Amino acid sequence: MDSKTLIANRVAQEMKSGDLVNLGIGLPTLVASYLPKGIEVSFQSENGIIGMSMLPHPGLLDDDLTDAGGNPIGSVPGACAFDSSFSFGLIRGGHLDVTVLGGLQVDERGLLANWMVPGKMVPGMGGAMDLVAGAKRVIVAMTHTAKGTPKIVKECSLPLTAIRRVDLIVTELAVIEPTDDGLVLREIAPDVSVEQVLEATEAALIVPESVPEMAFVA
Amino acid sequence: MDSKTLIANRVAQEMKSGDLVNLGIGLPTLVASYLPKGIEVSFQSENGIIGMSMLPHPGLLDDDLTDAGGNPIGSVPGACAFDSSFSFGLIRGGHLDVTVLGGLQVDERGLLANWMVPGKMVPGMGGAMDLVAGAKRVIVAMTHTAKGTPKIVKECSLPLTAIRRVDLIVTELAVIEPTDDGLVLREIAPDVSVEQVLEATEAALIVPESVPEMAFVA
Amino acid sequence: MSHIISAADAVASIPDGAVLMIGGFMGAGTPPRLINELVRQEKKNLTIIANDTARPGVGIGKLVEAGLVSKLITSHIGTNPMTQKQMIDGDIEVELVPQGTLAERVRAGGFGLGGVITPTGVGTIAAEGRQTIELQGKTYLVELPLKADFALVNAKVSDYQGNLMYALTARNFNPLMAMAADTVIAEAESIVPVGVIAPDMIVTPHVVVDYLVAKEPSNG
Amino acid sequence: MSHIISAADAVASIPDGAVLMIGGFMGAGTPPRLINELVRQEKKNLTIIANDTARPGVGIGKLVEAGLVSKLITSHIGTNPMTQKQMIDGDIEVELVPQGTLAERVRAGGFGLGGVITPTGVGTIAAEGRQTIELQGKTYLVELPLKADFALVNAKVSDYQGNLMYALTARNFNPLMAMAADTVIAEAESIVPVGVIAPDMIVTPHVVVDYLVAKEPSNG
Repeated sequence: MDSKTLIANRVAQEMKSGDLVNLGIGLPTLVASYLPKGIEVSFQSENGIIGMSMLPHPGLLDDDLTDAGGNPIGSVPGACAFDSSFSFGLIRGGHLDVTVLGGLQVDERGLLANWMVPGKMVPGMGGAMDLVAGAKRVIVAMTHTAKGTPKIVKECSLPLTAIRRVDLIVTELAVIEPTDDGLVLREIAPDVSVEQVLEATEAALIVPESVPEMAFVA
Repeated sequence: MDSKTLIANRVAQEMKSGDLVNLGIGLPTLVASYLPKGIEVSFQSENGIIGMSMLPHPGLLDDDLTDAGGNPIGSVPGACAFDSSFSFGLIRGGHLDVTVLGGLQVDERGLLANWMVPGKMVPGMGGAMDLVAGAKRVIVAMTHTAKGTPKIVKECSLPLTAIRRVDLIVTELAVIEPTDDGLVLREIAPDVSVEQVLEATEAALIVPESVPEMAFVA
Repeated sequence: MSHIISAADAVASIPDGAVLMIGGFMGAGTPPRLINELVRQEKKNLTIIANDTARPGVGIGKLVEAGLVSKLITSHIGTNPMTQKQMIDGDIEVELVPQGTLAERVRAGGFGLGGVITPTGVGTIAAEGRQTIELQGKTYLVELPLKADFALVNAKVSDYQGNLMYALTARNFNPLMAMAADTVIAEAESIVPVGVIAPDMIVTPHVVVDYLVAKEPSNG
Repeated sequence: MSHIISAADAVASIPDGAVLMIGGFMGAGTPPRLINELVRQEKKNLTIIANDTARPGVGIGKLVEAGLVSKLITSHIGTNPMTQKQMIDGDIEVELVPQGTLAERVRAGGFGLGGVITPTGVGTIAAEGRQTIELQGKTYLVELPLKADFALVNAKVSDYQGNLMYALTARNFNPLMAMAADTVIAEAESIVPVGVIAPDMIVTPHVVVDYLVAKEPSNG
C-alpha cells in the first residue's frame, strides 16, 4: 500500500453505517473506495447533494452533477439536491456525522490549519471553516510531514481553520487522537516504530504503554 | 355598495399589474374580487404559496392547499409553493409589493395596531408584524369607527404592530394618507362630507383645498 | 436513514414534559396519526412549538382540547378559543412570536446559527426581553434559535429511507422543524420505493429523519 | 413576471462598475450565455459575488481571464491560478468568506435579515473586522448581509413567466442570489409553458425574476 491508500483505508474504518459523511477534495476523496463491507454511509458534497457516487461511465458526464471540485459525479437512488444555505445548514447544524479533511498543520491543542500559506498560497477556506466548526467528528487525513518538515506541530504557524479541536489525525505513519491531555499516539502503521513517529513529529506525543498496529479490514 | 364592498373596491384600485400582493384575513380578502380589468397581480398566502385563487368547485377541497386562515383555496397555473422561512423572506426582504391588512387603530404618525386588545383579545400577531415591517406598501382596510368609536386616533392605545408608517388607510368614509406632515384626507366616499369624516376621526386630519370623491373603476 | 415504526411506538417514545415541534398551519401539514396517538396516550405537560393551534378538534387543537399542553411557542392562537381560555385561566403559558421570526428561529436551531437578526417587532411589545443590535444604521432584534426534543412532521410522500417531499401549503414549517429536533418522527401520506422521488423534489433528506411512521393497511 | 430579453440586451443594461452576484459552483450552474456576453461587451471594473472563480476558461474564470473583475467576494479561488495572480498583482481585491457564511449572507440580503450570527470563523482571521456576539454562553460572529445590483442566475427550466427550477448541484447559490439583487436576470436551459412546472418543483418564483433570457434557435 502506498501512503495515500494506507491513509484512506485506515480512515474508512472510522465510518459507521448510517453516517452522513463529507470528504474533502484530494486524498480524503479516496476514503469512499475503502469502506468496509456492510458499512453503508451517505456522502454529502457541499455544493448541494447527499448521495453522491462515482460516475459509472464517461459517457454520462453531466454539467449539473459535480462534486465540490467541479468534477463530474453520479448519484445513488434516494439522492437529494439542495441549495448552498441548506447544505451548510446540514454542516453547521450538527447533522454531518463525519468530515474528512486534508491538513497543512495540526498542533498540540488539536487545532487544524488547512486553508492558506500567507504570501504563498491563498486558495480560500471554501467550506473548510464551516466543516470544522460544525461536523460532529472531524478527521484529518494527511501525510505526516511535508517533504520531511513535520506537519504535526507544537502550535500552528499557519492561520487556523477553526478553534474547534479535531477528533482524529490519520497519517501514513500513525493514528493520533487529540485529547484534553494532548496528542495521544493511538496506532502506528505496519513496519513503523514509535521512534520513527516521534522523530517525524514536532508536537509532543503521549505514548501509551502499548501502541497497536493500524487495523484494516478488507 | 355596503361598507365592506366599498372599501375592498377602492383598495383594489391601488393594485398595479405585476404586483405581488398579500391580503389579510377578513375584509382584505375581498379585494381580490374587485381588481380592475386588465390588472394582473399575484397573490401570496403567507402559509406558503404564490398564485392562490378562489376554489372553483366545492368538490375540489384539498387538505394541502389552504389560505392563511386554513380555508381551502385553488391555485393558478404558474403557482409556486415554499416553506415558511421562504414565505417570510419574500415579505421581509422587500419582494412583496402590497399588503392589505385590517386595523384596530391607526394614529397620526401612521402607526398601526391590529393584533391584540390587552385583557380582551390576544390572537397573536401571526404574520402581521413581518408584513408591516417588510412590505413595500402597507394599506390598511378597515371600517372608520368601531361602532362609533374612532379607530383613527391621535396615538394608538393598543400595542403597535410595527414602528413603520403605513402608506394608505381606506375606510367606508375616506381615503387617508399618512405623510411626514400628518394624516392627509385624500378622498371622501360618495355622499359623505368632509365634516362627517372629521367628526368620525379622533386624529387631526390635514384637509386639502379640494378633496375628490373616491374613484372606482368597474 | 429512518427506522420504520408504528405511530403508537413512535409516540410511546415521547416522555411527558417533552418539547415538541409540530409542523402544520391551521392543521394543513400537521401529522394526523401522530396527533391522535398523543391524545390516545395522554401525553402530559407538553411544550409545543408550532405556528398555531388551528381550531378545536383540528390538528394541534386536539392536543389543547385534551389538556396536554402546558406551554406554547406560536405565532397565532386567535382561531382557537380553547387555547385563549386555557391561556387566560393560566393552564397554558403562551409565548407569541411573529410568524416570520418563528420560522427563522426554528431554522437557526436546525442550521447551527446562534440567533436571528430581524427588523420585525422592533419598537413593539414583541421586542420585550430581546437584545437589540445596530447594524448599518438600522436597529434589529436578536432572536434566539429554537430546538426541540422531538419534531413531528408531515410529508406528502416519503421513500422507504425517509426522504420527504411536501405538497403545496402543507409544507410550511415541516422542513424547518425536521432540521431542529433531537429526534425527528415523520408521517407521510404515502410511502414509495427509494428512487421514486427525484433528487430535486426531495426537500428533507433521510439523514435527518430518525423514524418514519409505518403504513397502515387501508380498507376499501 | 419577467420580461423576455436577449442575452445581449440583458447584459447591455449592466453598467461598468456594477456589483454582480453570479450563481454557480466551479462553473456548474453559472449562466453560460450571460457570462459570454459580459466578456463580449467588455464590462469593466465589476464586483463579483460568487462561490468561486472556477477554472481558467470556465464560468466566472472567463471574466477573470478577460480582466473584467476588480473585486471579488468569494469562498475559494484555489482552482484558478489567474485569480490568484491578479490578486497578488493587486488587480483584484479579494474578500474571502467561508462558504456557509457566504450563503447565509446572500440569503440575509434577500430575506431582509440584518445579519447572520454564525460560529464559523470564530478565533480565525476570518473574524477580523467582524463584530462578535455572546449568546447562550457561546461566541459567534455577526456577518453582514450581501446585496447586489444584478443577480445572474442559471436555471434548468423556466416557464414563460420566469418561474425557475434547478437541477442537482447546479442549484447551489442560484436561488439565494435570485432573492438578493435589485435586478435579477435568469438564463434557463429550457423554457416551457406556464403550468408545466408543478408548484412544488418551482424553487424561485417569477415575482423576483426581472428578466428572462430569450431562447436562441438551436441548430441541428
